[in-house]
Amino acid sequence: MIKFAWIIPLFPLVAFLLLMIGRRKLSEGAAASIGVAGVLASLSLSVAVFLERLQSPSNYVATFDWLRIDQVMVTMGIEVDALGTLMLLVVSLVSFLVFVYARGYMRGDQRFSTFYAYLSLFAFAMLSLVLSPNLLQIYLFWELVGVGSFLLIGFWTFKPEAKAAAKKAFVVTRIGDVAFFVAILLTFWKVGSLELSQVFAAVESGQLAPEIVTTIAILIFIGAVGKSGQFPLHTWLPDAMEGPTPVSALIHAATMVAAGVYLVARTYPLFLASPIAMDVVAYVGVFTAIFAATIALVQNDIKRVLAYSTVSQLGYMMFALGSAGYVAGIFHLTTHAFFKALLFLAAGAVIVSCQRQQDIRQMGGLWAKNRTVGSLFLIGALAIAGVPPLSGFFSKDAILLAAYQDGRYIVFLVGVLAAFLTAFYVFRLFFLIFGGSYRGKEPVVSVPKVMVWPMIILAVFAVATGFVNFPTDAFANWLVEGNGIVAQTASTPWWLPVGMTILSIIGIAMAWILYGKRSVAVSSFGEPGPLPYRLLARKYYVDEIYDRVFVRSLKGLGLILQAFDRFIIEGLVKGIAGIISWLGRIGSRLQNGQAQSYVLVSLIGLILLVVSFTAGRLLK
Amino acid sequence: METNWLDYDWSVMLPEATIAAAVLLLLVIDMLMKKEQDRRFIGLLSLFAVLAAGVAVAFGFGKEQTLILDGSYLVDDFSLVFKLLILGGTTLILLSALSQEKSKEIDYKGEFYYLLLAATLGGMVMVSSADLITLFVGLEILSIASYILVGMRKKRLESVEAAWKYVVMGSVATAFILYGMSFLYGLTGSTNLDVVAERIFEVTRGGYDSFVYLSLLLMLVGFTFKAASAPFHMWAPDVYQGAPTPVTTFLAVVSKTAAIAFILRILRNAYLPGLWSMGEWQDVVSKILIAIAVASMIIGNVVALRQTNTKRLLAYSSIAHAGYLLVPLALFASIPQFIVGNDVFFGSIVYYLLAYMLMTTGAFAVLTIIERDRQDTDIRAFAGLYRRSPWLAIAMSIFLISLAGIPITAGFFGKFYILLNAIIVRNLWVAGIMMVTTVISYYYYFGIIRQMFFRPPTESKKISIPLGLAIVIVIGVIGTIGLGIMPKWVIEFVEGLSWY
Amino acid sequence: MPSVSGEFIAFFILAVMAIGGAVFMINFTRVMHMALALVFTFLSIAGIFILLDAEYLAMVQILINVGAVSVLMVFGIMLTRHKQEEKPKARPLHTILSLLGVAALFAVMWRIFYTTPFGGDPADPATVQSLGESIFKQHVIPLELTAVLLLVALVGAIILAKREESK
Amino acid sequence: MPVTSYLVLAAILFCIGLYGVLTKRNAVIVLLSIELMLSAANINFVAFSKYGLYANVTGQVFSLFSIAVTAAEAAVGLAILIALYRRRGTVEMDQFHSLKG
Repeated sequence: MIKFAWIIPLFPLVAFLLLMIGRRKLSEGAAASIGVAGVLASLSLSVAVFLERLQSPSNYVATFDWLRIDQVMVTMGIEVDALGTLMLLVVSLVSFLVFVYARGYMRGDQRFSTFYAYLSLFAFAMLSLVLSPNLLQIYLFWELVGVGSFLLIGFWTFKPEAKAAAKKAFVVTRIGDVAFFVAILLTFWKVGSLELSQVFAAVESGQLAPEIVTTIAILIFIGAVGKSGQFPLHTWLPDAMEGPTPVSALIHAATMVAAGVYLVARTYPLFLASPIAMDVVAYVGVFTAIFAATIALVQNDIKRVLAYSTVSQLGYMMFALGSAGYVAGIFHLTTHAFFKALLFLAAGAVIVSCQRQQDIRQMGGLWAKNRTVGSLFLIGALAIAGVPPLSGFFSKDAILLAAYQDGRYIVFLVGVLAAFLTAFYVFRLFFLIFGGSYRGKEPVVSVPKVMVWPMIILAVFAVATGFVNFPTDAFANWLVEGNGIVAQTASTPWWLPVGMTILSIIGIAMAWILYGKRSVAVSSFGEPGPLPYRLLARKYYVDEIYDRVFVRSLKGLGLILQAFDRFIIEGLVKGIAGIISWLGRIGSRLQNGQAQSYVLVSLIGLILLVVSFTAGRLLK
Repeated sequence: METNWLDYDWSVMLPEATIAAAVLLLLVIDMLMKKEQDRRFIGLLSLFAVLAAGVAVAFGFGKEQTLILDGSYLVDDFSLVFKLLILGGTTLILLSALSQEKSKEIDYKGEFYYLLLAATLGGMVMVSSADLITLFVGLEILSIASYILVGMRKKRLESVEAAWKYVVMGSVATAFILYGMSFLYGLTGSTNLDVVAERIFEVTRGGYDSFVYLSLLLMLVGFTFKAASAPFHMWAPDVYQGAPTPVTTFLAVVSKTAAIAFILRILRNAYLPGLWSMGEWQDVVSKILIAIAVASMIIGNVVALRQTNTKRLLAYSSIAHAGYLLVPLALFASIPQFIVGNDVFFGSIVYYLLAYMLMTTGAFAVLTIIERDRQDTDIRAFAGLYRRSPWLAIAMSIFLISLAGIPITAGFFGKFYILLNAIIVRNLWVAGIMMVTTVISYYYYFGIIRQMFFRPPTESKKISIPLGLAIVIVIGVIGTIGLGIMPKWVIEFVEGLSWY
Repeated sequence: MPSVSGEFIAFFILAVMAIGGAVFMINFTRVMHMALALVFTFLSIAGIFILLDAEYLAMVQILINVGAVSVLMVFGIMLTRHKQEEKPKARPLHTILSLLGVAALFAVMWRIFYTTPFGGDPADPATVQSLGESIFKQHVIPLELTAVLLLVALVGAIILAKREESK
Repeated sequence: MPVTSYLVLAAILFCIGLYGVLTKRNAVIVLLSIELMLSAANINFVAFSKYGLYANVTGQVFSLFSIAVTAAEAAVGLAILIALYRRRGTVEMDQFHSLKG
């Protein structure tokens, strides 16, 4: 079967073409069937490839010559290795479930078929990306994935925010893409090849100077930073939530944003060869993890909370990779894909049932009204909070362990703190949505069945995937077999899982005290209004301490960081754009319509050329 | 003993002879016809002539290099490739013009076709000559025919004004070229490029290098005018906007191709051999060309950000593309074994020109349809195109994506290839500027895409797409995507040719 | 070398006439006067050609540049509003930059001409016969092309300048 | 009689022509100034054909071609100017600025 792996991406491509051609004529059911059939075929084949790869741990490579550039042959083709197989499985599985879910979520949309067409295009690009054997091909599909994301974020063209978000996503990720492209060019220059295997061989043989390796690795990492929404290029990801929720679940939680992590993992030998690059990855990752987790505390839009959470979790994966935790990073990528997709789909169900309301201040009390969605959301929340024995617990543990064993104690401690915050903000979300009483104006409606069962499947995976690497290290061994990366299989110190579990529970408990029991401020965040110090204030003195000392300060930090995010980071981007547009204005002013001025500019240009380049020769 | 001029192999001039005969024939037919008669067949005849000339050119490949009359006419692989490009571009323009018969875009139908053919003839002569006099005459045929073409829609002020600006600045450029050529002649006593090259070597050693540079710089001013690159680029936006759209396409595609070939021919055949061996080329000429290229990239892309008229926007884009095209030209002699590396550099120029031709004619064809429909070339005219005609919007997006250099299109690969050139010669900062300006360009190309996809249409009437334009768009799309996926065919073909 | 020879005197007079015509062209205020001043310059250039043993070219110069082009331009002036005078210029920056640019260009050329003077003996005067042989043998292709070019220009000028009939 | 004198004369005429192109407001005079620039190039050709490093007749041939070609160019330029005058009603250079930006 592995020989036919190249067919996997083609199913969604065919679906895309069919959907584009029949866009106007297809009914919703037919369009959804075509889209779902495409990814289902990919999923089946991916499973088959995965099973075969489990038995025969050798990579399969098939390429054909594409182009010769100055004696160097550039090829195109596929390479099926352990990481690729895993990604194939994750991407096609989540895609399949989201495709099914979207049948219900997008019901009644005017451009229903187009939506499926874009989703299929994205699936094609993403599946092709994980099969690419060389940097150029990765780059090509990397861009195509970005195009898919762009189209889908801006899918609701009637929303000005969606249009702005699509544009922003495109521009911001482009910064990363350019860095990645420079890395490719640099690699080509220094190695003379774009094949990953040859690049790795060159690194291993010491053909590349250490600083070159570092430069290439960091440039690749900047590309990953753009795609994976790491600081400081994360700003597009929360805005991208303007897209339809299935898109957020598939692209901006499970697959595309993980492509950055995938890229770092795919080029891991480059990073291993450069301690500086590893440091950069680790510190950027852990900073993003804590930074985004803090901001998530003060968000009021259900999807934005999850978006910042995604940024934070991707930061986890990055710092795992930076701490030599190759397996831990990939492991978390896998588990996160499932539980975050679950959370997003559940959030989508909540949004549907609240009649497209996304503000959590307008929700509440939904547990009673829709227990199924509530329990599914709870599973996702428990998984991300790291409660055993759900999948998130194992993968997060593995990450923290990697940081600890790598001797990165600061990273480790910050990671622990971020884990605590994660438990806190996700349960804040949970309690505000499902606890208390309903605060919205619109009546709550029911959720279509077709949206529920994909969530159930995801919930099963969110619960169970942790056990692929526990109690044995089967997953780790399989993943690294034959690719020369050492998996850490040292035994876990007993205090780590225990401590983490306790910390998660404290976080959940605090969220319950503050938001579940409704004992403190019911008023919204970001508006520090007068608190209802009633009689209760005395009674819950402890809560007040918590609130004042701990939560307030964290919230304050969150607000400060949010402001930093909005004004400094975005301001920088705006400043550069301003300078460029100012230059454009000057150029435009010079173009005053007067032919004589144009000739004068040319004459001055000639004089400048003479003076700057030939003065020494002409006027000796 | 001197060869009698009848002894030369005149058959190699068949393509030019075909076009020239067509010009004369159509001119006579047009004059004899009555005013109200249908002139569509003139367009068909000219299309036929161009295709016949193209076939004749294609048969020329693989033969020995032929030289007539001391280089006043030269047929080698270089000229054949560029002639194919010129004829291909003309074919696409004729196809788009043919379907405009009924519109008022062109008031004088018969004249349009034979003037276009005459301009094409000028371009072909330019690329197929190794003699300054022939080069000059070819250049002037192209220029004068273009001046007239630009001004043909004389009922409209902007058309005539554009023609006026074009003729004034074009004549100044001609004066500079001619003045530069006079010094070149004075130094070498010959107009034959091979002789010139030999003697430049001698006179540069003999202490006349300042005259060599003077001639080069004066000519460069003229060259940059023809190629619409800095510092003599400022005519382009005004003229592109004012000219009838098929003529704009001609200026952007065919005229630029001929100009690039012209620059290549003179620099490489006349100056390079003399200056290279003394290191002067790398020290001076290469740097001047890089400065021109960099300035064009920056000016074109930055000022384009402010444009709201699609034709002006594409004009600035074409200035930027001229900059990209000059990069391999500037760098190709910078490596020690430049003769070996040459084919890579020529490959990238020819590939880029081909990609540029396909995507630009395609984009202008879509623009023509929009212009017919809305009587407007502002980018607002594209609003909601996706709703009204999705395929047209998708085709336009492909062209724009390719112009912006995003994969998987010919434009991306062309830029990638040029970047590799820059990297092969270790010129990283040129590569850097190229990348940065490319990123800036995304913004304005996406401005049009945003209009098409994200803005509501102002009217819901279906857009009719005439057959000729549809063919051009389909060719453009297939070419842009096909070359992006399979650049190998073109590149291997081009690199397989003998460039000396 | 610069002993006062006949050629030098003739050159000096012609050069002064040519430059003088050109300078007057710049300084006159009436358009028609400018055109006539330039005709004077073209005539002097024809004289320079004679001095350079290019009698045939001198004749061509008189026939075409003086006889045809200048007359054409005079017609052009008559057809448009010819009584116009140059108004005082309202673009000081443009004028100053133009002057500076042109002066810089001239300075560069001046410098080059005098630092590396051309040596060599004068060639034998070219006869009309050798001119004809060169044109009709070696440069027959550009000659034919020039015919096409003139035709194109002729037709183009007619198309552009003819009055469109009112509908 | 060195060639330098001729070159300087040509350079002066070229520069005056260029200055005329840059500053004269009447469009016909601009065309004439361009003719002056082209004539300066012709002086160069003819001077080099007598006094150049490799003097020969080709310079005269080139200048013959250039005279013919530039005359045609001037005719077309004037035709365009007449057409423009019909539209715009003036021949002042700085009035032709409807295309800009």
